[in-house]
Amino acid sequence: MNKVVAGADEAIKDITDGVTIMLGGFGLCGIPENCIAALVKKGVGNLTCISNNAGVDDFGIGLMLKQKQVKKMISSYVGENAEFERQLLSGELQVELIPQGTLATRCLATGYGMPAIFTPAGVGTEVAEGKEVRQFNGKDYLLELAFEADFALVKAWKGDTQGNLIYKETARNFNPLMAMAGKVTIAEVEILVPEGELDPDAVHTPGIYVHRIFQGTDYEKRIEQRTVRKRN
Amino acid sequence: MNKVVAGADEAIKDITDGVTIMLGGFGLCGIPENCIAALVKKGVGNLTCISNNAGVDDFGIGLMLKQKQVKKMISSYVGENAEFERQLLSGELQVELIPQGTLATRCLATGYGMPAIFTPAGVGTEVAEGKEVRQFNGKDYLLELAFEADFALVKAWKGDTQGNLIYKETARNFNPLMAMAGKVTIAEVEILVPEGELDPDAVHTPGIYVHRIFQGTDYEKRIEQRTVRKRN
Amino acid sequence: MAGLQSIMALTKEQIAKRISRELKEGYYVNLGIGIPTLVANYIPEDMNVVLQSENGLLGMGPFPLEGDEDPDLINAGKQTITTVPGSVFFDSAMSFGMIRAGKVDLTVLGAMEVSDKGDIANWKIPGKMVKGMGGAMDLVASAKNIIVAMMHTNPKGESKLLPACTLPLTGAGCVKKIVSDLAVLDVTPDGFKLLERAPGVSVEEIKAKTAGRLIVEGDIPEIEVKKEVGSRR
Amino acid sequence: MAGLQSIMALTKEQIAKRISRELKEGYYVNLGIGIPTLVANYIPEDMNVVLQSENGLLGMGPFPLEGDEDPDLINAGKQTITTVPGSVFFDSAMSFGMIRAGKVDLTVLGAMEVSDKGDIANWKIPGKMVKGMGGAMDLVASAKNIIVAMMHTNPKGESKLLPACTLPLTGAGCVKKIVSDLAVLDVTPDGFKLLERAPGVSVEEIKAKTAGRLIVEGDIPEIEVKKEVGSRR
Repeated sequence: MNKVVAGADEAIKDITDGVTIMLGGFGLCGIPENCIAALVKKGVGNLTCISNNAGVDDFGIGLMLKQKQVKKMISSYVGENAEFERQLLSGELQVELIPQGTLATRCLATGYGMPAIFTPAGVGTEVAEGKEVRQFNGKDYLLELAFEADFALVKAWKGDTQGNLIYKETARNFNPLMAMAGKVTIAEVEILVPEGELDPDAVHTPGIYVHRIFQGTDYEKRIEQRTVRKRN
Repeated sequence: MNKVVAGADEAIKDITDGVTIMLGGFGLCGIPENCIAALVKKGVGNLTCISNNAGVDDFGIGLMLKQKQVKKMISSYVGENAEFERQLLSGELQVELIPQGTLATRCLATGYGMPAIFTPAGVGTEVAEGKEVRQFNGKDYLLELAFEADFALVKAWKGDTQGNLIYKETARNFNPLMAMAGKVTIAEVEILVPEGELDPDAVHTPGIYVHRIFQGTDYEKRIEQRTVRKRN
Repeated sequence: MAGLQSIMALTKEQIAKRISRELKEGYYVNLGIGIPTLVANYIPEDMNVVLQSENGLLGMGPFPLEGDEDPDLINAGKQTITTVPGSVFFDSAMSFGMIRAGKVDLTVLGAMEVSDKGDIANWKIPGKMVKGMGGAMDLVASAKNIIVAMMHTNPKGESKLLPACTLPLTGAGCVKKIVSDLAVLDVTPDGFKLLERAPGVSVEEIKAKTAGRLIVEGDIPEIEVKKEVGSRR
Repeated sequence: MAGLQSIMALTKEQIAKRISRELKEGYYVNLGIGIPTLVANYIPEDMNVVLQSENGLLGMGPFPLEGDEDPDLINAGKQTITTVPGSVFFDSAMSFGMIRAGKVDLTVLGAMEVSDKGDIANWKIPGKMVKGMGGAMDLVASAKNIIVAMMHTNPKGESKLLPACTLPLTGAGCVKKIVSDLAVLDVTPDGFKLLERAPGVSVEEIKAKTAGRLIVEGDIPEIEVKKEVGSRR
């Protein structure tokens, strides 16, 4: 079961105009840098992107926005990015904002074969508009549907040739959820190992969810908010 | 944050007659042996037990059945146990059988604060009787409610003083799901370590879900179906 | 009926071997208890197939060597097993999650009855002690591709391929293919479609032993049983 | 209104310090961006409190020492952080799962407006660029205990404690307590109940600056600010 492809260009070769893509990461942490670079190079457009954030002006999904490859963003928090704001205000870009936990759980629902979930997030707010509200044990919940995504692009720390993945620290975030939710899931990893080298108890994403895997290169792993304590 | 208690007797001291208990494990694999022994010793009765299986005559939940401590079993597969069958046929014991995936997912729902889930398991069968059927994308699903359980008793391989847990191999099974689903969750572990000794990326159950933890003793870890290949 | 009793029916091993020919490179497969388990013995050596065990394992290996049994490592039949390189463990919610999400390519399981609409009954006999459905209802409700391995008739010689199941259902309209001791059949909107017959078993015998709607079109080839498929177990 | 302007209002640090007195041994706490983040600086040294960061961490430690920043280790505000002994990472579904399941004992967050029914608005100003709700809607809809840290009035001097929010809601009927620069108030079925006032701030000033229903019963003690609470950060 060898799912290894040569690199990002090969991994994304069937991503075409107009498809829906999930991209893992929170802020710039744990984003699929290599896949994004390949999409920018390929110039594929009219994309719907499901991602918690939309990058910054010169990194992450911001690079795709700069090239106007994105038709619609489905996110929980955006706009750390001037070009994003410009396109949004000019009407070039559509944005659908959904609560972060709803975003995560709708990915989980897809990966777990559940067509919809109930969440209290957004009850009594504009997020609830047009949605079914249902009460359980005296509390109101919104019915939220599982996502459909043609491709999921995720970034892991380690992976094996079968597509088993292990994430590092908070770079895990949405990655394992989106890995489960793509019709085709593409994983880029910092360290690719032969099958049998990962601890079977420590794998976060079983390879059954992953269709292609490659060892990424030149990770920048940019820090968005560098906060430190002074050394004495 | 020290959740360590001295042992099983102390851990279960507030489990009283008539409560609902979840017990982790699949077959005899990964069952909370020490907690079961303490419940048998304490003699608490009239219990509702949620557990995938009901043990064998002289081990696991079978020990509690022998003492007639169980009023009702909620399980997916039972009866590997003559005393169980006798009590069931005599009407002493109630049994509710539910599909294994439904059992697992209803635990997940509780732990994830989702009041209900949709699953196709059981559609068109007697399991669907009295349940809401709902169609999504042309496929029928049953609405199944999250569990409510007063206590969850789980067994992990390693745990730390904060209640973070790591399971071993297929002894994981229902344990992390039930750990999330108990109003009070009690974990017994083979190896108890100080906080900071578990790999934060490798923990399966975050301690926030666990209320008490103790190092178990004298694990028998009985094998239900010993199947082997001959050595040459 | 006795006059039609075939002595050439497939053995359980031959049923399993025939089912193994439905495997494809890269498949993730869930094998039920009984004949389905035997399919693992006939996976071609050069084919990559990963076995799922619904208690929480991808990459099930053969039984352990004597003395190597590990009580923490069992399959859904509660048998001691081993792992293979690339194996991974997970909890039961993720296990049934991947099943419901259609990530398992093929599910093979046994049945007491199958209807010509693809309904399956394999968990409960009224009046007998009911042990439970385990994961069977989840599997049949979710799998994209379900093959049933079964005897064509019960010990009394009565057909188990029926117009409608008499036993409580495990799932409705889900079986895609049946490999019995007598035949290979697809379940189609018009009923069971006979594809292959066991060597020496006549179409007439299959007709006589199939109570549900049966479609027979053209020549029905014999199931190939002689060729030894390479085993890796 | 200027005549009532207090010069004794609490600083942001003092608001955070006052909120830290709501912490209890063994609490799991989620701190929002802004003033709430400062609460971490005032956790008593001998108290075990675990900080949750909703991007996927329990056990958030202080900012790293210069040069120790780890790009894979950030909090929900995207700041570089550290872990503490016992920290554990998880994915965002589990993170919001434990939030929805009520496992987080206390959530502290900022607000633009709070109504006397406990409604909160803190994510959107019509006509301005909307950045999104992030995890705020999940947190306010699920937390058992929500304390809002906020200024009592906006820069124009208008009350932010209202009979009804004018801005789009983040959540309805969820806020339990408010610690502002002027006062500590519970949200009750009958409106804001004044519990404490900032040193030197009169009940009259608080009344004047609270547009929603305000309950004042008996003597209102001053918020204790002088005592230095031990910090572990």
